[in-house]
Amino acid sequence: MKQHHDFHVDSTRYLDDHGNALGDLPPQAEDTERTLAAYRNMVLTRTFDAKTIALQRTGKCGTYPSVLGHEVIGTAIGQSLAKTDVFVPYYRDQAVHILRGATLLELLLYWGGDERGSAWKNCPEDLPIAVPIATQCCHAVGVASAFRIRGEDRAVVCCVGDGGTSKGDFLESINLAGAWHLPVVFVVINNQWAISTPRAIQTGAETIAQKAISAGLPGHIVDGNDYFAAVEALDTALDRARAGKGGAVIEAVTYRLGDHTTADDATRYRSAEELKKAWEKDGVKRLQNYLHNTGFWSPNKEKALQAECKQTVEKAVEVYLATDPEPPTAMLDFLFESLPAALVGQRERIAAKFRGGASGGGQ
Amino acid sequence: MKQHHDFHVDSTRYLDDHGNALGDLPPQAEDTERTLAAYRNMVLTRTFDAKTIALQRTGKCGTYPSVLGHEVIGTAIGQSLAKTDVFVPYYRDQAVHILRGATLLELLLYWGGDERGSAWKNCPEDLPIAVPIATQCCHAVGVASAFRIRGEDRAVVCCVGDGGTSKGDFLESINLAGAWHLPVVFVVINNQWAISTPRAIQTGAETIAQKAISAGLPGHIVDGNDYFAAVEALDTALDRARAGKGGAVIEAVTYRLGDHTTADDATRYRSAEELKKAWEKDGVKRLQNYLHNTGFWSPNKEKALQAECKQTVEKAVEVYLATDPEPPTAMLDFLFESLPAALVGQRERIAAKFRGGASGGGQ
Amino acid sequence: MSVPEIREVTLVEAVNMALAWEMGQDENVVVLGEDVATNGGVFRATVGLKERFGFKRVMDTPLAENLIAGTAVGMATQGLKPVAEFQFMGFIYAGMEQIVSHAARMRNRTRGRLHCPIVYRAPFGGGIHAPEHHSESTEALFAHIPGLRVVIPSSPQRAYGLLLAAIRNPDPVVFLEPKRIYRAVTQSVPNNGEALPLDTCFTLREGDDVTLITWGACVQETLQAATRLIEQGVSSEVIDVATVSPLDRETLLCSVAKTGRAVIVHEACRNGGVGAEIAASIAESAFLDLQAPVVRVTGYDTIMPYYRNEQAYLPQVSDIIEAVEQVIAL
Amino acid sequence: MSVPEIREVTLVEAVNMALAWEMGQDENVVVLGEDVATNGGVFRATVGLKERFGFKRVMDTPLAENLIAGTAVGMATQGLKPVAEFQFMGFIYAGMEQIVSHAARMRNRTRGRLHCPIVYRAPFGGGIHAPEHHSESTEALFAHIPGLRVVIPSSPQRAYGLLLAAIRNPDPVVFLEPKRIYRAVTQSVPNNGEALPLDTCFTLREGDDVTLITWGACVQETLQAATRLIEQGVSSEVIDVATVSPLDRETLLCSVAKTGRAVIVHEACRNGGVGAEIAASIAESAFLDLQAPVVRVTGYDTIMPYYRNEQAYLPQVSDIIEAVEQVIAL
Ligand SMILES: Cc1ncc(C[n+]2csc(CCOP(=O)(O)OP(=O)(O)O)c2C)c(N)n1
Ligand SMILES: Cc1ncc(C[n+]2csc(CCOP(=O)(O)OP(=O)(O)O)c2C)c(N)n1
Ligand SMILES: [Mg+2]
Ligand SMILES: [Mg+2]
Repeated sequence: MKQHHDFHVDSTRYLDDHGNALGDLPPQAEDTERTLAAYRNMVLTRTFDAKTIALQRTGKCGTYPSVLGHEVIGTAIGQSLAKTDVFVPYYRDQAVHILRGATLLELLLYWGGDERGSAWKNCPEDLPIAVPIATQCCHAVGVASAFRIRGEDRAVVCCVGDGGTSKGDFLESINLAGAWHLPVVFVVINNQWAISTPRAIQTGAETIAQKAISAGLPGHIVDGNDYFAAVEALDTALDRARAGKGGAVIEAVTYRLGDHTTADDATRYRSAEELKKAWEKDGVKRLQNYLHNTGFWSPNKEKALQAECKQTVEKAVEVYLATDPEPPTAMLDFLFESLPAALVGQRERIAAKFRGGASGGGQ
Repeated sequence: MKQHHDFHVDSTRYLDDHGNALGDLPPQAEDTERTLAAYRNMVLTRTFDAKTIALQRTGKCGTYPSVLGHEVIGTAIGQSLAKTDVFVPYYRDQAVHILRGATLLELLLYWGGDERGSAWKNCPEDLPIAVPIATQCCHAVGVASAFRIRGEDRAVVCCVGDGGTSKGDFLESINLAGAWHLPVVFVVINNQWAISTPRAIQTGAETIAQKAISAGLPGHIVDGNDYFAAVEALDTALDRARAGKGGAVIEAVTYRLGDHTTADDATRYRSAEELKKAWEKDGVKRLQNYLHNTGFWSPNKEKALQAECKQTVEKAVEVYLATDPEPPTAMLDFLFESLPAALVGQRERIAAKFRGGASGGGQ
Repeated sequence: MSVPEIREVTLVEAVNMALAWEMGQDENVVVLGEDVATNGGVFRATVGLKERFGFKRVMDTPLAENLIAGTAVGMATQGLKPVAEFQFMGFIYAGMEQIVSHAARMRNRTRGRLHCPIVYRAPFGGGIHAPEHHSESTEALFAHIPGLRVVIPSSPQRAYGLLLAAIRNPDPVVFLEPKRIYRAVTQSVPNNGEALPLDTCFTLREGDDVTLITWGACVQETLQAATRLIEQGVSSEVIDVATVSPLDRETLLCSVAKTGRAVIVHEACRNGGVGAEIAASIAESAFLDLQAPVVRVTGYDTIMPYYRNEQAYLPQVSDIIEAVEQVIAL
Repeated sequence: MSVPEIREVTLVEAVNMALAWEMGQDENVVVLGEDVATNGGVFRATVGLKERFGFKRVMDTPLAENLIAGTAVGMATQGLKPVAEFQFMGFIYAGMEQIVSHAARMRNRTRGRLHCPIVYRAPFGGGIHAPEHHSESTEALFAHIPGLRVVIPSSPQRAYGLLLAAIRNPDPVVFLEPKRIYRAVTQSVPNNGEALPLDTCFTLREGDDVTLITWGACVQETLQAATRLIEQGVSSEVIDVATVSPLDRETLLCSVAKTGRAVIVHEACRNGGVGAEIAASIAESAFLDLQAPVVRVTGYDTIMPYYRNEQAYLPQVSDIIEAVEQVIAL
């Protein structure tokens, strides 16, 4: 006696590589203002990214992970999230942070090696950047649990890379989201690479979205360079989540157009042709084309936007470069709510040393 | 533009609760000798189990996890595994260990608090009992990797509980099995409970087998109390694995008929009715009925088998009870291949102390 | 539900009492872990909480320690005060990354924007005839991690008062409960919600000749040794460190300044145990006070044997007496 | 492929050389980790190995440290000798359960039937301007675990010889590579397959007045301090502990018996660091030899600051000199 249990995931795409509609667009496409704001955020993010890489190259910033190729999905996430929702990032979510209200200065400070870069005055409930891969997924279900416990109609978006989906944290967390029916949407930014490890080596699964099935969650694939596919999927999943209908996993298929970080050289492990093909699918250009074709954009508008974004970034960089590091004593000031007696002597030593003009040093 | 990706798992059953065939039986059913040997192993396991619980109750054994309800699937695993395959157990696999060649004495020593209980002379490559849940899954893919690296046509079976499928180790390991195309079959013993936590709280997934989909592996469900469904699934999956066709996940649906361990009292969290219903599906009785109905069994044979098993167990218990504990110095003798200089003094202290007649003590 | 003012309770009952008290006072306190709700915990530490505070605040989790540890972090950033149980300390390692890399760092990382008022509870230590991995006492691992507090009660009263303090503390606390003495003794514990301080050792007995420094289940043997030593004319000061990190060196140094001798007793392996830090601190700061080297009485540097031989590993009263005799002889 | 007999190499190149040598000699040696094959490791430690020994023996794994740690255990039980890389020590915690509960215990648990000849490699320590979690030096966590060896090379020669020894050792070794000095200096290393012992400290410089005890990247600053101290008329013996666990107390005690003074230098937090064990051991066993307390020069008990302030955390040459002046003054 045999029985079948069937499952599926679906994938969505609205725009072709040139920004032409492949058929009917979702209702989101009617909100031109939102679409224009999205495009602006993509360009700002890309401008910020290029500048930060340049800063790193000249020794003015630490190791930095380029967001090139993630601007569209990141912008869609930032727009779909309500102010009262919580965002749980990984480390390549610049496009989202900007929309959430983290300042460019804060982002520069963070990657420039200054803890104040995570103090985020304007999005105080968002989780900080998570460096240990996939660990943030557990935080996301924790935040979502808090919403459920308190009966709040808020939701969480958690980002994770394709590489991150191999780590227990992601798999355990989607399972909890399914078991507890939590208002959390996991967005897997499948950019085809985890440093030098291609998607095919990461998992034998045909899609990453199907990992949702293991948790009893719905899984969707969207073209992560297709703004309309992305916002539709996000809006839908977040509305469901806020309405108490549970979580989801969205696989956003895109490509990491830059090196993994400024410490990486991607030419070692991937071909120029592959990269070239990926650029043909660039979602920022695609949306620009779409706006052009639909009459909402022009070369002049583009020029003005580029200039505005450049200026915004330059201003932030100026302040960043003029910001002194924290006093070394800060390393003990945020460890606990108040300094334990056991550490008072250590703080005094640091204070005395740096008053004395030392440039470094332990105890 | 929408696209669908479809997945499924299937479930198999051959015998009804009373041991009657529900339709055609698989070829395995023709091997009566094998079936009779299976039944014998189930009875021996059950006899051993009852005796060990009795020993624990009288202070002659440590905390012990009853195998009641796992005899059928365990026996199927033990039979399907070739001598040259490797078994990677969790802690409720007595039925498998016995077929692999671990002696009853060894099993008693293990649960009686003696490390020699894992020295397994007859199945020297099998992994020892794993207490930390699901951790053994990573070992299983490691063993399977060794087979693949050396090009051997051997396979691995790894057991894990339904509770264990929530832990990253399981999910990460099935993913590796899929990614690396490893010869490893994961058998999830879904006995409906993880101590007091029911299956429904463990995961929102409709089946556990569907977790295989997240790894790109085939997933099967078998009635774990149906010997024929179990051996067929195991034989098939192991043959595939040995032939280099990759791994699988088998969910064996059964029920934990006893308390979680001798330290547990299941009446605190589950109903007498539920337990009663589960007994109606008991696979040992079911196979006995089948053998009866097909003319291969009789009350006399049953009586003889019971007596034989009882004697076998009693003999092992006798030796167990007469076995002195290891000398305390043994606690340092197997830590490293040879005792590091740093530990020589500690070993001397232990030796001197216990020569001096101490009954305990640190350094 | 009326709670008697003073109850005669065991250590594990005191844990339960403190949990119930604080959950009653502060709706942000939630409990999560394996088998903590319906079953009330495998040691019954959380018994009755689900019935009283409901499933929303007392949560049976899927079986995944990493998830438990990390979910608590997420909850904490939302202002909840999660008390997360690891069923045994031997299973805490899967949660290590979340504890070390997140719970302990969230406040520092965000410059105070988010913080983690989490209590990670775990029964710890050996001697209960359980299988492998059920006897861990690796408190030293957590004591070495900045941003964590490590607290170990050794009596019902301290279990009650320290757990209340741990829950109220705005930073993460690893709270290790010596399961060997979960039910060893009872004590009168007023159920009044009074917390104990998290930054001082407890001097259990005053004395002049030697300072005995210990924590956890070993407090029992150490007190017994002190009693027996009196018969030999040796007066011991017995200190329960209790808050193993950050460490109250003051109390320890004051005592050693008086006695001139120290013996440290712990169940964990000697090499790199918390005793090493205490011995190093005393030897450094009380160099001129010391009349004898600081001696450690500990488990051996090996894996705790299964139960047939576990007593051969655990420090005994006679080991402590022997060590004291040794330092007194100098 | 012809290998020059003696090469002038950096520490990380010496690691690569040792891996290549041993893989060439012993087909059971396999390498696994994130980005170790095609990319040759993010620090290039495994560069060229895949090309030379093939994908079957040099494996890019999915991104999961727990899996890497545990897969190595399974491989090891089959007679392979896995060298598993954690990309940074800050990401080793997810693998903690497998390392502590399995790799370190398999031999003991099976009474010698199975064992785990695994090397867990990880770049460790701060000072390279990397983001959070890339500066960990928590060697103390592993040093406290019985059944593990913890080995830390501090020069190209010792990297080569100790890594060969670690791979050949039939038990698990946590092999921590000080990435701050991965490329700081070059040294002539004969590529002759000669291993160094895993159970002795290395005396890098002999001296009479004080013993400077250190390991890892801090060996650099300690040697510099020793050179400067000569100018002040202080002769230092410098010992690279290298095999942090099991610890060669003999060499340390012999040296202190001679000098009467010890300063321990490490980058990790002071509280519960390996320095605590060494200080405690010396203070106990060399009580009568010591003319001054054993002093520790270490990082602070906090999270390593991000890079703008990382130097404010790291022990400097001046800190070591100051500590020596302090103990000499006594
Ligand atoms: C737990 C952990 N292991 C390893 C690393 C080192 N590391 C940083 S990014 C990365 C690859 C991540 O790939 P993916 O998840 O696909 O995200 P992407 O960088 O492609 O956006 C690795 C291995 C880390 N940060 N954390
Ligand atoms: C990592 C870990 N966490 C917790 C435990 C305690 N524990 C022992 S058995 C068990 C439940 C396991 O349930 P399941 O996997 O379904 O196996 P079953 O006991 O039902 O056969 C738990 C939580 C453990 N042994 N290991
Ligand atoms: Mg990626
Ligand atoms: Mg179960």
